[in-house]
Amino acid sequence: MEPWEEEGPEVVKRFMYVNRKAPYGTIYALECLEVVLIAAAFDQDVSVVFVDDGVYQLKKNQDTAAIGMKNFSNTYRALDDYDVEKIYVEQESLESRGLTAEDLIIPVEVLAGDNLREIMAQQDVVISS
Amino acid sequence: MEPWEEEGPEVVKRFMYVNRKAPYGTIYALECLEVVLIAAAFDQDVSVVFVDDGVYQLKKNQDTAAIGMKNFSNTYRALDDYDVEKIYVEQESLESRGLTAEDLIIPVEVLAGDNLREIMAQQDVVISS
Amino acid sequence: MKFGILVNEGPFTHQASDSAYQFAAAAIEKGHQVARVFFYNDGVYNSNKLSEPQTDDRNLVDLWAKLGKEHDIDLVVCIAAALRRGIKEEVLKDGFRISGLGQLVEAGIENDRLVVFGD
Amino acid sequence: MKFGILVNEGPFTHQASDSAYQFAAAAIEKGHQVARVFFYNDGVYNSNKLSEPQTDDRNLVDLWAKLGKEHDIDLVVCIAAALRRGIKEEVLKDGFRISGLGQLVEAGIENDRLVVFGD
Amino acid sequence: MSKMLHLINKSPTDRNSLDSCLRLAEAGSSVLLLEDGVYAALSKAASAEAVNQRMGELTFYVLGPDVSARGLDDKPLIDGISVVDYGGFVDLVVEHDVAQSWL
Amino acid sequence: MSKMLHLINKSPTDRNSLDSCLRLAEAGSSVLLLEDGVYAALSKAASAEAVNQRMGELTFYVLGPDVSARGLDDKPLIDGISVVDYGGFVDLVVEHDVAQSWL
Repeated sequence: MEPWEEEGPEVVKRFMYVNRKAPYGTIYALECLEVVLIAAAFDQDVSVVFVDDGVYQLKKNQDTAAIGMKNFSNTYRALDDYDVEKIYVEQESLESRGLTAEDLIIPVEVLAGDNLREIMAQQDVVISS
Repeated sequence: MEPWEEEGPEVVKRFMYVNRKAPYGTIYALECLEVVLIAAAFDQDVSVVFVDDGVYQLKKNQDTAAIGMKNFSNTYRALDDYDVEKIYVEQESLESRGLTAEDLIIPVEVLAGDNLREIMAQQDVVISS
Repeated sequence: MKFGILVNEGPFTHQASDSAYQFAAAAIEKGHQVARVFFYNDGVYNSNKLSEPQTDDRNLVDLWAKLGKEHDIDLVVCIAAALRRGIKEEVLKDGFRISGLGQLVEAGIENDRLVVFGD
Repeated sequence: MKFGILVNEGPFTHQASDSAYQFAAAAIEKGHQVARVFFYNDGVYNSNKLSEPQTDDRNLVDLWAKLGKEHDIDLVVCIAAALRRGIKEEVLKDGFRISGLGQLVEAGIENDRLVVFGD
Repeated sequence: MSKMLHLINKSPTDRNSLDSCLRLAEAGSSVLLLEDGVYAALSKAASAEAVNQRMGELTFYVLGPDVSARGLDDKPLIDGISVVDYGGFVDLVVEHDVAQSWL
Repeated sequence: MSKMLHLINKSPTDRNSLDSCLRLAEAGSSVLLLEDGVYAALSKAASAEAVNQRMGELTFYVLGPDVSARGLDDKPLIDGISVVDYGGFVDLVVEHDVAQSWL
């Protein structure tokens, strides 16, 4: 038996990355995005969720010049190039913040909490930051 | 003129240390206590306030053996030895957490928010952690 | 069962690293395997060998290193998070290694469970 | 006017150090004096000279050291907080000094204002 | 469907993580309160009503070592919450398919 | 009595610091929203009502650089909140006797 045969069939797991924090106030948004871009290189099922203040990460027109921090919001546009296509935003989180899908820097799937709940319950690995 | 005369009369400022965070989940409670013990050595007017989850810092009967962290709650008893006598706890914060003054490890002055508000407004330096 | 653990906060400031350590020790005690602990965000500070807590306090850097050595746990410090925070080979505690974020994804793929500890 | 500043968080993880830096720079720009910046809690990490952010990102360790040097700011790292977090002379950026908590109290006494930046 | 173990480590009076978890946790999953999350296990907590509302659908646990550390052994917990130690925490992770931390 | 400048750097939907400040800030003092605190300046924020209730007694400011960083320049702010830059932040600290950060 060859070594690779020992490994059996390739496992594909469902990975969900959950963002609940606003950008810039803390680094979690940026460092989660860095994980997702790496994760995209593995042949796994990747989804990214934005809920609560996490929805602020995707707000258009971020301009960080005056705070001296790096503006990483354009990097969300790279998710598509990396074939990360399951990007979910909770509708209630958007609405209660006075935002709509038009406010966001990338196209996303806006889901009611009840639907998001179902998708969350289908994951194999959930990474939050 | 001698050097010390240049300094004018000793300034006494009112310093208030504000604790709004629970113990152990984060280090802020412990590190604030370390500041207060040092501050007591300076001839200033020192007060310590516990509000919101900060009131949990003073809960009696803390036993950290099973979490492997240092139990620093007995150190609050040293405040009296250091002549830190203005220790204020907000009544509303206690009540909404189902606590009373009897639950606390040291005697404190329990104040209604309105009274605490006045005392806060009389400080020269407020240090929060 | 095989566990992966993600630690997102440094020692002392948040309880995350303490909880992760207690969890890992308990899992081993129960006969499970902790295959990898991945240190991300401020979690990279858990590998700083210069850390010197008060003598009556726990030393998480030592505790992780010892647990890792005794139970063959792969203690991985994220290179991207570590570089910006100034954690480099010269301060890295023996028993930890610095590597890429791919090691976190692998920990999720190869283990039965990944448990995240953070703020 | 003379300012003291307290920084309770490390670089990157929270915006506290960035805000404190921008505040200090603006105060100096307006002709005020920033007499001392005291680094406490995770704030001690702001003095780690090994910090190496990505090239297109700001380097707060360098920024603080430069501002301190140019405007004679006393950059004080708390020894108690630093020891447990592994910040010692061997990794201390030029321009910072390690000292006791009394320096924080003094900063409150001797300056017209003390402004706190944290989490 | 995966059986989820939700981990809450923040005080309900300081952060919104318990609220979000209670809103988004699927019926049949479990919630473990640990670290500062244990304050949500107190029957006098303002958040107790929200916990009770989902008590039938979700199974609640609280980490005993964190309860003791905070001096809460003499305070009544919400009826129906089970106390576990770190070994019990490990068992819960084993018995559920996925652990999700509400950070 | 000292004239206080209260600093709020946390999102009102994540933490309780704005609530506590609004409860304990003496009439006549000022509040500066900065960092993630700027989300509380949005007129659509759920916390806007609490801010408006004290609008007559307290003076509210928001840090413009933090508003722009978060892409909020196109969103309406609560009426009566003044936008300042870091220089304006410094001026506020000078004009008030004490700065209190609600951490």
